[in-house]
Amino acid sequence: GQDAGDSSKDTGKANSSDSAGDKLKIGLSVSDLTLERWQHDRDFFVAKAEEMGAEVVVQSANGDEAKQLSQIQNMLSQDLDALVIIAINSDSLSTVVEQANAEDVPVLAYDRLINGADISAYVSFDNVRVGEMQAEYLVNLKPDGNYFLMGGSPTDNNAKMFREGQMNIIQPLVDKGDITIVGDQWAKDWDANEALKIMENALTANKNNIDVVVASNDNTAGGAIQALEAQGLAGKVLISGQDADLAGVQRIADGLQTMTVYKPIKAIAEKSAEVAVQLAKGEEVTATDSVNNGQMDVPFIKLDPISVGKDELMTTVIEDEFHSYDDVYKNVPESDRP
Amino acid sequence: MTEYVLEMKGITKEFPSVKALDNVTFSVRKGEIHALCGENGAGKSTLMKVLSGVYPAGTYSGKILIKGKEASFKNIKESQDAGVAIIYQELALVGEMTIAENLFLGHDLMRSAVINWNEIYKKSVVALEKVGLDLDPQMKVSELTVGKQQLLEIAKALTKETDILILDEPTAALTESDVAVLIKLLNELRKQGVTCIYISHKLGEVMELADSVTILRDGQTISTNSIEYLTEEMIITKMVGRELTELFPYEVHEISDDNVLLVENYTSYNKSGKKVVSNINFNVKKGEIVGFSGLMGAGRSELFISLFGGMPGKKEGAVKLNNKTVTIKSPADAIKEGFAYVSEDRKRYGLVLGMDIAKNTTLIALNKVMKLNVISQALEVRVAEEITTKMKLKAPNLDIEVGKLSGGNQQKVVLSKWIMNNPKLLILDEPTRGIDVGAKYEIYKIMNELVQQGVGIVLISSELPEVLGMSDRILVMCEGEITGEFTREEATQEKVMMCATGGKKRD
Amino acid sequence: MINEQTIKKESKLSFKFDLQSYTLILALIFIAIIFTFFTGGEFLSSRNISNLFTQMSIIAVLAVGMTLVIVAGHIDLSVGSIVGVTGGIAAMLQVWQGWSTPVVVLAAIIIGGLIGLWQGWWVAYRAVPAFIVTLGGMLIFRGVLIGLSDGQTISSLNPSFKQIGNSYLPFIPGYIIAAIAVILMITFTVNSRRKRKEMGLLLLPSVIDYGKVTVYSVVLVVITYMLNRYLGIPIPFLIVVVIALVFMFITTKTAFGRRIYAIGGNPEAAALSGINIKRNTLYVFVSMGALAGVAGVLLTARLNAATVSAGNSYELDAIAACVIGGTSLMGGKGKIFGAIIGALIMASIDNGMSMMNIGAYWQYIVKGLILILAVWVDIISKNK
Amino acid sequence: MINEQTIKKESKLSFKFDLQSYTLILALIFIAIIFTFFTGGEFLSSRNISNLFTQMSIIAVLAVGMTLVIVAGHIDLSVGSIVGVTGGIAAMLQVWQGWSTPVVVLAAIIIGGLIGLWQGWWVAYRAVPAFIVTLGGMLIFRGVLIGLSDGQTISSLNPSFKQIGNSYLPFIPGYIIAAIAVILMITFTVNSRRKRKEMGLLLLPSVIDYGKVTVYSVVLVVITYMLNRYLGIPIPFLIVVVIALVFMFITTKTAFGRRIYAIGGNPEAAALSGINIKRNTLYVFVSMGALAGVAGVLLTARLNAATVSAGNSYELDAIAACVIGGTSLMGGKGKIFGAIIGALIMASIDNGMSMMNIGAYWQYIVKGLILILAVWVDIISKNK
Ligand SMILES: Nc1ncnc2c1ncn2[C@@H]1O[C@H](COP(=O)(O)OP(=O)(O)OP(=O)(O)O)[C@@H](O)[C@H]1O
Ligand SMILES: Nc1ncnc2c1ncn2[C@@H]1O[C@H](COP(=O)(O)OP(=O)(O)OP(=O)(O)O)[C@@H](O)[C@H]1O
Ligand SMILES: [Mg+2]
Ligand SMILES: [Mg+2]
Repeated sequence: GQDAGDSSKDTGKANSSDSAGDKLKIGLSVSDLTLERWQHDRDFFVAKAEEMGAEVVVQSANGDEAKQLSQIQNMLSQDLDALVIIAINSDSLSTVVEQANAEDVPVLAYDRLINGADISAYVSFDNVRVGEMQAEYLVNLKPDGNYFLMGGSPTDNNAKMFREGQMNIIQPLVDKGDITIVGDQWAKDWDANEALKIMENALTANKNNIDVVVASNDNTAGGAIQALEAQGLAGKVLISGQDADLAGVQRIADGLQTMTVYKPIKAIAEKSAEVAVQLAKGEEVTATDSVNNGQMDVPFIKLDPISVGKDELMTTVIEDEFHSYDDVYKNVPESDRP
Repeated sequence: MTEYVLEMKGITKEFPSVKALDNVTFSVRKGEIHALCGENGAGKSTLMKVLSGVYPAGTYSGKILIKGKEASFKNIKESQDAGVAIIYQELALVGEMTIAENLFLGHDLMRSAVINWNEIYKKSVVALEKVGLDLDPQMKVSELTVGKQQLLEIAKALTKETDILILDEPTAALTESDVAVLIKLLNELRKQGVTCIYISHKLGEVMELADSVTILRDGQTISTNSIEYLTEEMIITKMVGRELTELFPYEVHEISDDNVLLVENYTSYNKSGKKVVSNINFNVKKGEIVGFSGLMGAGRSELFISLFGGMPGKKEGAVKLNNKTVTIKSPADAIKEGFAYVSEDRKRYGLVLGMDIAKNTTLIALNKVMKLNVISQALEVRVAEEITTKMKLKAPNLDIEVGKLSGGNQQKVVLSKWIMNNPKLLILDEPTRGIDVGAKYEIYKIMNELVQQGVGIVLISSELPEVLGMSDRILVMCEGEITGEFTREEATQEKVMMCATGGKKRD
Repeated sequence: MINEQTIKKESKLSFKFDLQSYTLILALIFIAIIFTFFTGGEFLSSRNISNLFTQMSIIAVLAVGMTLVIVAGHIDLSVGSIVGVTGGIAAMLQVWQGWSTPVVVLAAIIIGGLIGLWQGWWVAYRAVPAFIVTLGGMLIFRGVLIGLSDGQTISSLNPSFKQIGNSYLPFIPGYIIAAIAVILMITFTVNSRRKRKEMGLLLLPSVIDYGKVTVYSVVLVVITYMLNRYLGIPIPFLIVVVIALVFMFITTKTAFGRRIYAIGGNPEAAALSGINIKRNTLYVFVSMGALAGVAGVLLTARLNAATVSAGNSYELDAIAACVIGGTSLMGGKGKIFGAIIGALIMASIDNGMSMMNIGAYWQYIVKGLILILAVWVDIISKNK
Repeated sequence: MINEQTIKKESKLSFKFDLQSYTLILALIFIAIIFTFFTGGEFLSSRNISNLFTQMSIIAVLAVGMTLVIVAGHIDLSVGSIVGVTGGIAAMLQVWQGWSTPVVVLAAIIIGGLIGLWQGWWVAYRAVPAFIVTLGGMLIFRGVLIGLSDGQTISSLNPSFKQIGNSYLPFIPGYIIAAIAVILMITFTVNSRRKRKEMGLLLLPSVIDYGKVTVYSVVLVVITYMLNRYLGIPIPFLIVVVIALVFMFITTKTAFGRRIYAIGGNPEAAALSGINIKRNTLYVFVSMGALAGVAGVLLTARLNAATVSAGNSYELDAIAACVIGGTSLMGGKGKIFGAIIGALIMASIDNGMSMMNIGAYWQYIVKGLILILAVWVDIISKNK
């Protein structure tokens, strides 16, 4: 059944009975498996889906949009019952999703919305919201002073969205005159060393007069913190992050980093797996919210990201077993641990 | 004295497409100068490369005995250590490095962990002196002329502990005076008991220097004789396998009164504004062969490259081609005017070595093999075959790379390329450099044929006999100026040398 | 005797020559067999072949231009950025300015050509090494793209634009084209044999000549059939075929093509042969730029969007395709056909591994190894 | 007469040579002035100079190795990945296995060397072009890093490890080293002049020789003073200086070094002179790998963490540094000192623009343009 001709309306089921046994086959296209964050997603997703009796095919595009498109094409030729996409770019996949639609493979947008095509559901944290949370956390602690913006990769669309969220919160305060933005730089490839150099230069240029660094993820925050540490400013300058990387969480435990945005990956991954299996079985998905992607109103299963500061470590990442207690407090003397 | 220092027995070496050596036997006595003669592609260089380990043991069959002991060199270093030093036909110098570094490249002094530069400089000065070069050892080799580089190669071989010195066409790029230096040097080495193997196409030198001569033809040993039993004619006959009655087939031919080229008050400068040639006046008539003689670096090549548009820099004076004043800014302009220039360095300036014969020959006259601006392969092959047959090119077929041809055949490809365009004026810059007598003869024949058709030819050559033997008129240059002009009848070696070294004579 | 020997040599030579392009095809077949085995036949399904040809198209277009650049003795590291910026500008012109598809496509190609002009000028007339000029260009044009697009993804192009990357030639025209191609091939061979005979040139045994034509025809028809079994011939692949044919013609049948080989083979000899090195080098870069423009259009059409990172590191894939296809980085040697096969091999590796659902890091490792091995095999087969 | 002419030529030569390295330094000064102006003097503050020297260190270490590779006529596109994988393994060994710092550092360098061995083997003994081998290596080693680290950032190394990238030489030893260097330079010059005179070799006018020493000494002392005004000489910079000196020595004073130049300058001539091209090429790649290991250690130490993307695209910066520093991509030409200055110029551009807080896209564009212009200026000055 590899040819285009066979488009019986009920492909979801038809396909599953075609393939060996009754196993449902779900394709998962991950934006970039070279990063720790997405590996967690994959592991939770696969575990849950398999528990629910589905087989999962996973592919990673390593951050290349055209590659993701090709890979999804390749997956579609493997008789899928449902397709889950963690898009690198919300806007660059409409063509292949249309292809999936044409073959009646339901598509679930995971973490990032896919614009301009029919998709069956969208499960996500909101990237703009992530940016807002970073800024909110910092602004609450320090509503005025010198802010330095450390963006992500200038060639990554998401970096742009985080910045948009951050500015939603910060801009009004800048307009009021409370906050001064003393610098705005982007770290190539989200590279920690780039962030380190940028931070060193920013500190030099501003004679260390920086109160807050709005960093978009933990990797760049880590680089920046090295620069702060060299000036004895680590822990004094507030700095945000995202992803709750082990390294980032450890820095929070050590008091070097102010906060990170933790996206309960287990929750989103398992929720997505559930929805994906539903879709694969041909069932309808219901959601309270919906979001328009330029083509249709997509059922939106919204999950909230969580701001994690020093005080929230125990109740979030550790409680969720996202990281172990011992790992997180590895560098903290026993006596100081909560 | 009579013992053999080197014996090569039954050497057979095959390349993918040719059997270069076929059961060659070659024996050299201690302390003699042993000349190795043969046409282009006879296998001389290959035999020497077998000896020096360029082709390691195992890639050929046969036995090599050095001082009676069997030797099987796995690489060049082993042969060096055994006392074999070789000066290759292709210059083996690194242009970007200094003279001293080149002299001691691969040498013991350079092998130690930390180089003793002082020692090297000291020895370099001595070695340079030996070959009559007065140069700073810290100069870059790329700034030297080919002739000086050749002398440097010889000096390089002399820095090593040597029992057997092989010289593969060392004089191809040398002028008479440098050849004299070399001959003196070799005579001295002979006295010191060094054995020399000497390869050259210049049979005069061979007769003067050698104690015995081995002749190769088509990869086979023809004979080995002591020099007493040989004459130049005999060597030639053995080399080519037939008799060659005359070396220079000059034919009296009709010279028209029309000038193909008229140069008046021509002065040219190089890129950095240095005067290269100054105040040049001469003409070339239709159907005339004009010889240009002079010492190395006299500026002959530069004059014609400049006229040909191949050199950037300011130019003054008038140039008339076919009675029409022309301004030539690039070789393309020159070619359009019917100007052809066969350069002295065919590998560097003449050929695209990785391209096949057919494509090389049609490179300039591509329009001849195009129909409606599209290259017709069939036409191309036919045209190329026509001209190469006329040139008596020896090649298995026309789609092999020219890089794989022997020197003489490469030169014929260059000639074919230019003649294909039906030039009105043909400049031949050292056209017979490194080419065997047979091929030389054929090139001279071609020259005759061309002048017969009314082409004007300029023959630049550092070999006086060639200039004297082939030219209707001879011009002599020295330090960028024309210092003498002779008719064929007037010219003698002595008169020309006088002018070439600066003693002016001009009517 | 000489003549006999000559003929013997000729046929030996031809066989050798063919052997070399055959190793490449053999390598491709070998890779195909392995992947077919590991994917339970899916790799060679009509549908996957269709995907494969679409997926190779962008790199193939770039590899064609890159072959010229490398043959001329240069390199172009900026093609990825040119793809990004031309594709981006195309999207901006259409989405923001509302220009029609043909105009936009033309604009992208012209802009690509202009970028090539700028780079070619530096290389040819200012003698700055192409490596540096295009390394600089890689940064500059990426910067321009980020600046122009403000980091945004520009999406939803007109359907007509989208179709450039996502539609198929219907069955009937597909078969017609294949038939015409087969007929042309046969006529051409018969003609050329006749002409060679007339001119008294060497002829290969008719078995070989006609055998070749038969094999090519069969391959052509099979591929057309396979593609038609799915949705037809993908338009991007058709574009590749057209571009490849045009550039094969240019490289083998025009003076410009011949000159590029001469320039790359020996620039000094080329200069003294009256070839205008600077101007021809400039043209090479212009054509590379224009082809990158085509690739940019294809990419934008395929994604139905232009992103700031589009085309990132495509230069390496394109260069790798050329080198796998037998182009020498020293200049002077290389074939368009080889580059296309090289691009196909690269795309097959990516495609096959993703069909096998191999882990991300294994994909890096395997691709790297295959790259080295493929070139190595090519080198051995040349030395044999 | 001849002798006089030679001397004239010689001194002209030296002047030309100096002019060329001076253009480079002039370019650096020019860049420094511009940035100083636009940053209100901050660019030349002690602190920023200290930052600058630290920031250049990783690329400088790579550029030293890359100079050898390019001089030998090759290229290494994998250095970024080697930096990533060696730095990553170092972090894993320390954080996961608890190995001590010296052992870990050694391990990283050895692994780098082994990687170099693998690549060098392919290039030297299997004759696969370095471009391909290292392009493959770039993928392979990145894949290995991702596989080993599982995509995680490995952080919090021992303080002793961290200090490699983040500490400073105290004031007193700094001045002592500077003083020793000045004394050595003077002794060396006096000695060499004496020896040359003894041997009757050409001598430059003493004004030039001693003038040079004076200028170098002053620069050295001023830099030491500036760095000491801040926190002292940064350890990464010290490492760069040591490595640069070692490799300057290797390239100019050892047989191995000179052979590399011969191999790159004219491989046939080198082979005919009995130089073992294969073995020396292998060594070149081993040293490049080991240096990339050093750079990996430096990067991990500076970040106090190892990430999967570490070292991404450093190869281009390293190559650019070499080429700006006058190394010819054709092989045979290049100086370690030039590469260091090249790395400093690259770092200055990045540093200055980020100090000026220029927008991301302008940074790409300006960096690209400066790259082209720098090399162009170098080319003009050589032709003069
Ligand atoms: N590397 C090679 N590969 C293939 N054929 C070769 C190679 N080297 C030499 N030959 C062939 O071997 C034969 C002998 O060549 P060789 O260079 O020894 O001739 P030679 O006597 O030195 O000629 P010349 O006088 O031109 O230097 C020629 O036919 C030549 O084409
Ligand atoms: N590569 C070079 N670098 C420096 N000077 C050169 C170079 N080539 C030639 N020259 C100089 O240019 C002048 C003219 O050389 P040219 O080659 O025209 O002489 P020629 O009469 O043709 O001698 P030859 O017999 O060597 O061909 C000489 O002074 C020579 O030293
Ligand atoms: Mg020879
Ligand atoms: Mg000359």
